This record gives sequence, C-alpha cells and structure tokens, in this order.
Amino acid sequence: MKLIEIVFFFFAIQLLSSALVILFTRNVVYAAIALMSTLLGVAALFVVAGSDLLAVVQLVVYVGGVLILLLFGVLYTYRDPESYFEKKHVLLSIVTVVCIAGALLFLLSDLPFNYPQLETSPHDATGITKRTGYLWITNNLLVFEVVAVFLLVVLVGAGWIASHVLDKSKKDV
Amino acid sequence: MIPIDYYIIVSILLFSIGSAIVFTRRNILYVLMGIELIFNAANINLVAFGQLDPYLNGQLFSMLIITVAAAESVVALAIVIVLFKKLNTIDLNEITQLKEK
Amino acid sequence: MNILDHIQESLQYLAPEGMLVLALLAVLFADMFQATRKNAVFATLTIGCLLSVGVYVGYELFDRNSIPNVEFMSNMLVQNPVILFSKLLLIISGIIEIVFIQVYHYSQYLRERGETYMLFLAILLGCFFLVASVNLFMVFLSLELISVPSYMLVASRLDKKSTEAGMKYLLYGAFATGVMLFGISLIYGLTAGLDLFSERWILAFAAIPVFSKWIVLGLVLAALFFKTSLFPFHPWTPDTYEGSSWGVLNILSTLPKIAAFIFLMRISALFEGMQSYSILIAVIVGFSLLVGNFSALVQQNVRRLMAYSSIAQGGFIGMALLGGGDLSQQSLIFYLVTYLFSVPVALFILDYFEHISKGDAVNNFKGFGKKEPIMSIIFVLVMATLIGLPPTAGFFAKIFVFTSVWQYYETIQSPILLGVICVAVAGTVASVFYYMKVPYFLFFKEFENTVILTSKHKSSLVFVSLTMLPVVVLFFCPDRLMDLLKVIVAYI
Amino acid sequence: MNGLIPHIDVPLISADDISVLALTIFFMPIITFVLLFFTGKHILAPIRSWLATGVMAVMFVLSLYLHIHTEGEHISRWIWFEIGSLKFTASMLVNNYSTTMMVIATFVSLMVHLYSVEYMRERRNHSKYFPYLALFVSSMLGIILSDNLMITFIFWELVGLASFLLIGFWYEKDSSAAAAKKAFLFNKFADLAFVIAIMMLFANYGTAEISVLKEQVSITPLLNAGIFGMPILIGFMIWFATVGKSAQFPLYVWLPDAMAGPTPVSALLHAATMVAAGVFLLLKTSFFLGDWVGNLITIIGCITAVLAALQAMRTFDAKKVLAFSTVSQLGYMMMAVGVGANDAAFFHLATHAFFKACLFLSVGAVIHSMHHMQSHQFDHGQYKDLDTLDMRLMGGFRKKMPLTFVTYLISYAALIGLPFFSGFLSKDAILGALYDWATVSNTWTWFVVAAAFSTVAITAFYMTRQLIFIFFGEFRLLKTDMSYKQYFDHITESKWLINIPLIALATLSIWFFFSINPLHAQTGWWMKQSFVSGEHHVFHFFIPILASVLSIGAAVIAANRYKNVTVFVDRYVGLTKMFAQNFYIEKSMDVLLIRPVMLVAELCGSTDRWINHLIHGKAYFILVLAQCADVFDRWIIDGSVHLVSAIINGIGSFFRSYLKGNVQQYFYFTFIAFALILVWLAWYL
Repeated sequence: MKLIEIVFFFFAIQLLSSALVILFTRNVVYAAIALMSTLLGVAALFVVAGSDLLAVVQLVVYVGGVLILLLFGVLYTYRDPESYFEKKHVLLSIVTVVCIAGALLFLLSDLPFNYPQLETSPHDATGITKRTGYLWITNNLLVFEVVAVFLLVVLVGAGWIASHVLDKSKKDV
Repeated sequence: MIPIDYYIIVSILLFSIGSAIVFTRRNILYVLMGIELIFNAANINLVAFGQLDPYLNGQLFSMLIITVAAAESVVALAIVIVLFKKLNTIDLNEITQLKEK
Repeated sequence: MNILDHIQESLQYLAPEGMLVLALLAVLFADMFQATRKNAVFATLTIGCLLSVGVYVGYELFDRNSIPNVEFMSNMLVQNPVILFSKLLLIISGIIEIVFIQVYHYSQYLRERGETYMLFLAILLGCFFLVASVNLFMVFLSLELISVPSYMLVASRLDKKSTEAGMKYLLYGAFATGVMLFGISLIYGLTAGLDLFSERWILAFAAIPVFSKWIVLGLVLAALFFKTSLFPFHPWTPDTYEGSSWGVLNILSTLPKIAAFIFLMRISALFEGMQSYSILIAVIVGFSLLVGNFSALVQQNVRRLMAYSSIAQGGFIGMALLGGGDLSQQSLIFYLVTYLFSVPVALFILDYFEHISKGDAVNNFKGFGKKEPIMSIIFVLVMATLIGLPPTAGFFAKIFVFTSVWQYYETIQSPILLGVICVAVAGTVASVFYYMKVPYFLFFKEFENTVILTSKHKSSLVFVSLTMLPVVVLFFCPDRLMDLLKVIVAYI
Repeated sequence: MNGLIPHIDVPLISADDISVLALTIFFMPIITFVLLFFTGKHILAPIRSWLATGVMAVMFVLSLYLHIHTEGEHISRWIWFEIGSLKFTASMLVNNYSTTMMVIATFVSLMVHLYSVEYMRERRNHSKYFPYLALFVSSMLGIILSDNLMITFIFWELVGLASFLLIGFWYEKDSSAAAAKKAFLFNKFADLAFVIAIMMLFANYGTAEISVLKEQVSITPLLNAGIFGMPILIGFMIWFATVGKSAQFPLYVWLPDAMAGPTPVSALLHAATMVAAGVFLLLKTSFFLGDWVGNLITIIGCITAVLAALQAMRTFDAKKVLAFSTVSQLGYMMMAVGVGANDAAFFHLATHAFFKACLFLSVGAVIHSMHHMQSHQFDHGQYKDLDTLDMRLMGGFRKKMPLTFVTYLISYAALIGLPFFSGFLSKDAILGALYDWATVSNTWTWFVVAAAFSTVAITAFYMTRQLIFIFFGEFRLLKTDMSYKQYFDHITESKWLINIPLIALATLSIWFFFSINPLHAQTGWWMKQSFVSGEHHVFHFFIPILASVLSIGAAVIAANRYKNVTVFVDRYVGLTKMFAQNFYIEKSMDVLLIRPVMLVAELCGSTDRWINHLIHGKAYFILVLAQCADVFDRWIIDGSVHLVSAIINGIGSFFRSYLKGNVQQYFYFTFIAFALILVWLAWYL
C-alpha cells in the first residue's frame, strides 16, 4: 500500500468517524467540533485529490465562517442536551444510514463512470490555482458575477431578518 | 492516484450519515450540520471526478457549492435566532403550529 | 475566437439581467439614503425597471433581425424566442406582484421595506437565469438565487407563524438542494460535463444504462420538483402557505413555478422520446394530482386549500411535460399564461376576505357575496378558471393539456399514461367541489360576521378586474395566442 | 392536434333572411338581460317587469311569423375560431322543428312573464328576477337553434346556470339554496357525459356539426358499427347527458327539490322548457341512437315513469306532486324516443308544455292566496309558521276561485288523458307506438307496455287526489287554527294578470288545437307536419279506450278514497315509506358516489395513517407468523421477529405524524416516497 493510500484511508476514517460523532453525540458543542473535524478531513481529501486551493477555500469559508456562525447559534440557543435526546433515534439513525448507504452503494456499484481522463495530470500545485483564477474570470465569469449579486442579496436579507432580534424597540408579535 | 471508487464510497457514506442527521436529530442546528455534510459529500464527488478535467469544472463547482452553502447557513442562522426568540425553542418536535388539523 | 471577445459579444444579450441588477442596486441605495420609508420610491424604481425590461424583451422577441438561437457566455445561457417569451411572462407576473403589494392595504410591512423589492428582484433575476440556462452551473446557481430570497421573504413577517414557515421551507429546500447536488455530482461523473444541452453531453448521457439514468435524473430534478411543489416534494407547501403573507405567497406560487416549468419543458424537449423520463414524470404528476386534488377536498382553511390547489395545478401543468411534442409545449405555455393571471387574483381576493373576516377558515366567509358582490363574482370567475370552466381561458388550457397527453397516449399506449389521464379527470371533478366551496359560502350562507366592512377598495377592484381581463379575453381568442406559441416553440 | 382530430371539410354557409330573423329573436333576451341586470334597482319595478314582458311578447309574435314563413331547412354556418389549421365552426339550423319549439318556448315564457308581473310584485329581491328569466330564455333559444353540439353544450351549461340562479332565487331559505346546489351538481354530473360525447365526436368525425354528422353516420350505418361501436357509444353518452337535464332515473331526484324556487319559475323551467331540452336534443341527434341504446332508453324511461308516479301518490307538497308528474311524463317521452316514435315524443312534449304550465300556474295561484293569508296575519301582529305548499292544509278553493278551478280542471283532464283534451291525443300516440314496438319485439317488452298503461292509472289517481285535496271539501287549515277564518272568507279570484295566462294555457290544452278529430291524432295537422322523422303507428282502436277506462276508473277510486278526507296525515307504512324516501336513490348515491370520493380524500389527507396501519398490519402479520413458528422453533425465530417488528414499529412511530408539523417527518415521507417511486420504476422498466 502506497503512502498516499494510507493518508487517504486515515483521513477518510477520520472524517467518517467525526460525522458519526455528530450523528450520535448529545452535546451540540461536541457536534460542532466534530463538524470541524469532518470538514478538515474533507479538506485533506481535496489535497489528496490534487486541489489544494479548494482545501484552502474549504478551511477559510467553512471552518472560518460557517462553523463560527454555527457555534454562535449553538451558544445563543443552548439548552439542556438531554432534552433533545430520545433513545429510539439511535436505532433509527443506524437503520437510516445502513439503508441509504446500502441502496446507493448497490445502485452505483457498477456504473460506468466516464469522468474526464487525461493521460497525465495536467497541472501542478501552483498551476491549478492560476488556472482556477483564469477560468473564473473567463469561462465562468457569469457565475462569478452572479454569485456576487447573490451574496449581496443574502447579506442584506439576513441582516434585515436578524436585525429584528437586535432591535429592542419592537415588541414581540 | 487513488482509485475513484474510494472517493465515491466515502462520499456515499458521508451522504448517508448527513441524511441520517437531517432525518433524526431534533435540534435545528444538527439538521443544518447534516445538510452541510450532504453538500460536502457532493463536493468530494465533484473534486474526485474533476481531478483530470482540463476545464476544472468539478473544482469550480465545488467552490460554488461552498460559497452558496455558506450563504445558506447565514440565512438559516438568522432565521434560527428569530425563531428562538419567538418560540424559545429550536426543537423541531416542538415547532409544529403549522400542521394538518 | 478569443474568450474575451466572446464575453464582450455576449454582453448584449445580458441587458435585461443587467437592468435588473441595476434596479436592485438602485433600490439598495435608495433604501440606504432615505430617511422616511413611507413613499413609493422603491415601487416606482422596480416597476420602471420591469417595464423597460419588458419593452426591451418584447422588442427583441418581435425583432425580425435578431438571431433566433444563440448560446453565449461560454455556453452558460441561451437566447431564443421561447426564452424571450417566458421572460416576458415573468415580467408580467412580476408587475402584477408589485402592484399586488402596492394596492393592498394590509401588506404594509412588505410595501415599505426596500429589502422586499431587493429580494423580489433577486428572485426575478434567478428566474431569468433559470429559463435561459443550458449549464448545470447556472441551473444550480439560479435555483439558489430563487430559493434563498424566498426563504427570507417567507420569514419576513417575523412573527411566530411566519418564522416557523420560513424555517421549515429553508430546511426542506436545503435538503432538496443537497439531494440535487449529489445528483449533479454523479451526472458530472457519468458524463464528464455540466453543459446539459450540448451534443456531446446528450450522447454521453444516452450511453448510460437505463437503470441508473433515471435515478441520477431523479436526483437532479429533485430541486425542480421542490420548486414546483410536485409529489413527493410537496409537504412544505401547505405549511408555508399557512404561515406566510399573501403577498409573498403570490410571488412564491407564480415566478418560480413559471421558470421551473419552462426549464422542465426544455429538458423534456431534450429527452423527447426517452421513455424512462416520461414515465418518471408521469408517475410524479399523477401522484401530485392525486394528493393535491384529494387533500384539498377536506380542507377548511383557505390557505391550505390554496396550497393543495397549487400542488394540483402543478400536476395539471406537469401533464403537458409528458408529450414532448409541439402541442404539449404550446399547451404548457398557454396554461402558464392563464395560471399567472388567475392565481394572483385568487390570492388577492382571499387576502381581502381574510382581512375583513379576521380568519382564514372558509366558515368565516359566510354571506360575503351580498356585501362584496363584484369581488365575489370575480372570485367565482377565477375559480372557474382554475377548474377549467367555459367562460374563461382555463377551459382551453385544460383542453389543450388533456389533448396533448391523450395524443401521446395514443402513440405509446402506456397504461401509466392512461392512469394519469384518469387521475386528472377525477381530479378535475374533485376540484369542482373544493374550488366551489368558497363561492358556496360566499353566496349561500347567511352573513353573520359582525365586523364592519371597509368599502374603500376601488383600486383593489380595478386591480382585480384588470388582472382577470386577459383570462376572459383569451377565452374568446385562444387561437391568437396558440398561433404565436406555435411559431415560438419551433425554436426550442 | 392535427393527428388527433380527423380532418373534415365543413362548408361555410352565410345566413339568409330567415336565419337573420331567428338570430334577432335569439339576441333580444340577451339585450334585455344586459339592460336589466346592470341597471338593477335604478329603474322602477313595473317598468322593469313590463319591459321584459313586452320584449317577450314581441319575440313570441316574431317566432310565430318565423314559424309560418319557414319552409325547408335554413342552415347558416360560420367559423368560430381556428387553432392552427383546425377550424371550429358554429352554426344555426332553422326548420319546422326548431321554429315549433321556439313558438312553444316563447309562448310559455310570455305567459309566465305575465303571471310573474303580478306574482313577484310583493316579493323581495325582485330586481334580478326578470334578467335571470331573460338569460334563461336566451340560452334555451340557443339550444333550440344551434346546429353544433359544442355551441349546444355552452347553452346547455348556461341553461343550467340560469336554472341554478332561479331555483336558488330565494337563497336565504336553506332549502332553496340546497335545492339549487343539488340541481347544479346532478346536472354537472350528467354533463360530463356530454363533454365526453363531444370529445368522441371530434376524435372520430372531426366536427360537432349535427347536420354534417347526420350525413357521416348515414354513410356508415350503425349496424356495421358493432355493439360498442363509436356512434352507438356517442348516442349513449348524449342520452346520459339528457338523463340529468330531463330528469331520468336515477338522476331525477333533483327535480322535485327544485320546486323550491318561485312557482312561475317552476312552471317555466321544470315543466315546459328546460327539462324538455333534453328530449329535444335527443330527438335532434336521434340518428345516433342505435342498437341497444334505444331499448335502454325505453327501459329507463319506463322505470322513471312508474317510480315518479308512485312517489307522487304519497307526496303532500302541492308543487312536488306536479314535479313528480313531470318526471313521469318525461319518462313517457323518453319511452317514445327509445322505440323510435319521435313524432309522438315531440307531440307529447308540446302538449305537456301547455297543460303542465297551466297546472303549475293554477296551483301557484292557490299558493299565492295562501301566502296572502299568511302575510295578512303577519300584518295583524301574529306570525305563524305555515307550510303554504302543504295540500293537506288546503281545500274548498273551488268556490273561492272558480276560474282557477276550471283551468286546473281542464289541464288536469289533459294530463290524465281524458278524451277531448290534448293529453289524450299525445298519450295515445305514445301508447300506440309502444304497443306496435312490443308486437315485433321480445316478450319482455310487454312488461314495458303494461307498466306504461298502469302509469296512466296511477297518474289519474294522484292527480285526482290533488284535485280533491286542493279544491274540494272544506278548508282544512281551519281545523288546526281557526284564526285563519276571517282571511279565508276574503279570498277571491286572482287578478287578471294571473288569470289571462291561465285561460290561454287552458285553452291550448283542448284537442282542436292539435287535431280536428278529437279521438285520433294521426289525421291531425300536427302529426302530418312530421317535424322529426319517425315511424307512424297504426291506429289501434282499443288503446285509447283502454287508457280512458283505466284513468277514469283510477280517478273514481281516488275520488272515493279521498272524498271524505278529514284526517290530517297519511301514514307512511311499508312500501309507501320507500316512496317517501325517494326510493333510497339519494342514499344509494351517497353510498356509491360521494362516500368513495370522500374516502379517497381521507386516504390522501392522512397518508401517514394508512402507511402506519400497513406497517402495523405487517408487524402483526409477522408476529402471528412468529407464533406459528414458535411451535417449531421458539428460540431462533422469536428474536429476529421481535427485532423486525421493533424496527417497523419504530419507523411507524415516525410516520404517525406526517404533515403533523414536524419537518423531519416530511423528509422521511419525501425520501421514502421517492425511493419507492424509483424502485417501482426500476421494476416496471
């Protein structure tokens, strides 16, 4: 077994077990930390797959942004973890995981995946970053611009909704 | 190079765990985390398939997904906070005013 | 050709979207810099923008010199008469919605916030992109551009019910998006491309074994079914309808539906003759008709009733996706035209009645027929449109849809299609009962409400009757529209 | 669409003078409707009513003129709209048949208008009455004139709408609103068949033009079509559409209830014209009725005639008795249509229109005076709930209202078929046709003939009963409440506006308007005109004699039975209870039609419950299985079965609240439903 495969398996097991922690833990803070671990594992898989830039984006946006937001939400809404817990959920979770995973594995096991295959990897580590940037502002320029509009709208809208909580002058309906 | 099937297996497992979280955990924040996991499963697939794509469609798409997922969770958090203020709970079993009578 | 030149050349086709973005920014600045909110700056800006976009799009549509079918922005979007026409529909629908918010007294909190108009423009922008997109990048992005502002609009009343509705809608929508993304990733793996409508992609897709073809397709279509609230992605509909305000519902039930159905129609044209696709759609449409029509029968609450009715209407429109021929496409657009005019009127009048009776149960509307005769008669007319009864264009819309499905059935003789037709006929019969429930209460029950009715609603009456007018006019000359559509759908 | 609808060249024909005149007559009530509907309460009531009546009089005169001057057929046809290359045409046919029907319709309408001027004077909500009547008349004329089944369908629906508005005219009354709704729904149910018929026509012939279809069908005779051939099925569907409108078994239950509207409306809609529209249409499209459909029509008509007549025997509502009798007579007409005696059916339709309208209006005059009593008492400070329609409370009006009595008596004689009255002639024609049909058919057809003859007797019985209840004896209301005495003494003959229509209609119920020979109609001018082609039967001498003997005998029996009626209530015993319950038709419809629909609705509304039940059922099944298996191997199977049932119960408990507000259950629902669809598709493909 090559080193890269060992690395792959290590991170795969790490991310899946962290995901299972989210599934089974009662404490939502642990879950948030496990989510971070999962996202880091995914970032590592990205590196293994040769897209370092994406791993960095994953770290910056997810771990730096989404996770912090989630933690804020966790702290704001914290309540006794036991109150969310029911025993039957454990069994049900296992059943759901097994069913979905089994079904998908069965269905996708013999699909003729036809992904782009070149003889050799066309880009090295710096090349991929450069090429990503180039593609974003040429072929996918429209997507890039529309995402900008989208983010602006989300910013304003989320601000509008969240400002209601901060505005003490309004009384509750 | 890692065989592509490994990635697919990991992503399927991640997808099913994420779905299970979405289906069974009653706390809205857990559900949001589960949705993030589902998005990440798709990302793993895209990146794995796109390793050799000269147009890098897979990578670009997963970057798009990361951005959109972040935006979506921002909105979700905003609504969660208002909801918590109004109903004083984020337990999905208790948020059931709207239902079939 | 150099990529930069290509982009520069593409910009001319992006003028409508550009104008929408400009209007969005203008509304944002106006919102920032004005002290008092009680004026009509936002609405004026938005409607002005919509009108100018409408004129531009109309000019492009009827301009003989324009190129009929062109892909631009490195095969992200496409421009052809069908798309221009559907953009025109979206513009009309958008104008109706803005006027809806303006006319109605009780949607004040929506009317006076700049954010409403921003989110609305973002949804419209998303719809514009969705109808024109030929690439999964744009499909996904435009769906998000429709969905996320919708979540915020639903939650925007910020009371208990509306935040709950927004939360449920968001969770459900995010889940559907996740499923769709997983499907997209598989499609990417299977066909090595995201450019849906290219020759290469179609060939690659055709090579996939039939069994996995529709599983992947089903996953991708999940988000579109969610937007059009088709079975089994419908459960959010009743709750969201119950929780949010009518002005928002109006946006939710017209714009995204029109865009998503036009997109589904283009996809169907792509897969014309692929039996597994049409059977999948047939099953989903059949169940939607069943669930929508028969669940609506037992509803006492008008909001939930309209929700199930929208599921059922989605089913009826979806029937036009089955055939895939010219007639199906014509009838789908025809149905959408009647739909976009009639649904806002129905919602507006229900909104009006709900506010004067202080409750959304059908029981509260007893005897309003005498107090509000014109409103009630127009309401009966709208319900007739939705059922598909003669004095309105809904009649022809239904006839065309049924004819197209029957035609398809005669060619492939599939029992599933026959089942769909039977369910649709049964559903039409059932729909008579639930659509006529409200008029029944309006006209045949004694008035027992103690609330004093407001009579200052001339603008409402004008709005309602003007919006209803095209539906009645279309009944008398459906051939004009059908002839126009016949020319247009040739370009799909 | 071009592939679906066969192409057919339909020649366009421009309108000639006669057609233009017919169109003018058709548009007159529409103008009246628009004028009166939108001016509403702004013009005075007398002006409004006299305007409508005046227009109607002009229409009657014009129709008469049209009838006299019409010879042969005048078709005019023009394009309605086009879809692609497909042309939808609209057309109009003026011939003897339609002009006769126009004269009948406008005449009865004119009489009803005159009557209504007086009758509606003091009634509330008057302002919409005449516009609705005008709407009704115009749509009726539309059915009569149109030569295209699609156009006919539009007017068919409009007639339904107008009758809905008029039956529910006093919509404050619950019974009135319910009756209107009932009439509407029953008619709509039958109208579905009409839609199907039109679709089938387009699919097979590519047009709905009746005259074109007639040629098409004659090219390919019905005999070649097979038992379930297309033209025969189309005929069946058209007949089923008329089952609703012409109140045939089992959909006739709406008609008696529809008497909740104003009495003149009942006379116009449910006696003279609207219910006749079905028979009229069926006669017009009779070339479709082949093979078994004719027999079916006859049998159903026979059942209708007998059942309705039986019910009329036990009804106390004065108007409902007449309503049931209308249903019964419609059954006669349908029998005649079924055996191919089209002329006889149309003849009976015409005579029935006059004498039934007269009966209704006479009874209406009595009810009018009962109303007066009630309102007088109300004016004197007392309000008593009085059922003014109950025959048991009437009696002795013979002396108070002699003119009304005479008109009633004439039309009564016409209905039960006494010689020298119009009903005698037309009934004889139908019975003779039935007899001829039976002689050449199987044995079972004699049952139909026997039923038809016995219905003659039953008709005489219940009409005599009503005659005695209303006009003879003493005023029975006084037995319960003497306070009405002073008002009863003041009852006099009605105003002349009410009397003129009565006299006119009663006059038309006498034989010489239809045939000079009072005993035999075959030689009369009416039957000679031969409006619709049909077989003429040979005159059998014994038929009129037998019918007269039967009806006179039954009348005598009834007169004896009810001569000294002082008892107030007829008891419902045994069989008669069944009559009073409408033969349980409504109940069975409830069970057969409404319940299943509601059941499906319930099922869909609570998917969770049945999935849950399913899962529970499965769990129980497995448990039972486990018990059986226990005998063999308690230890191995038991554990696994418990595990399975626990899992199933666990999932079931999540399903319990689908659409109960928890969004996660929605996820489950979506996921499982989607997975099931995909799996099923995999299996299917």
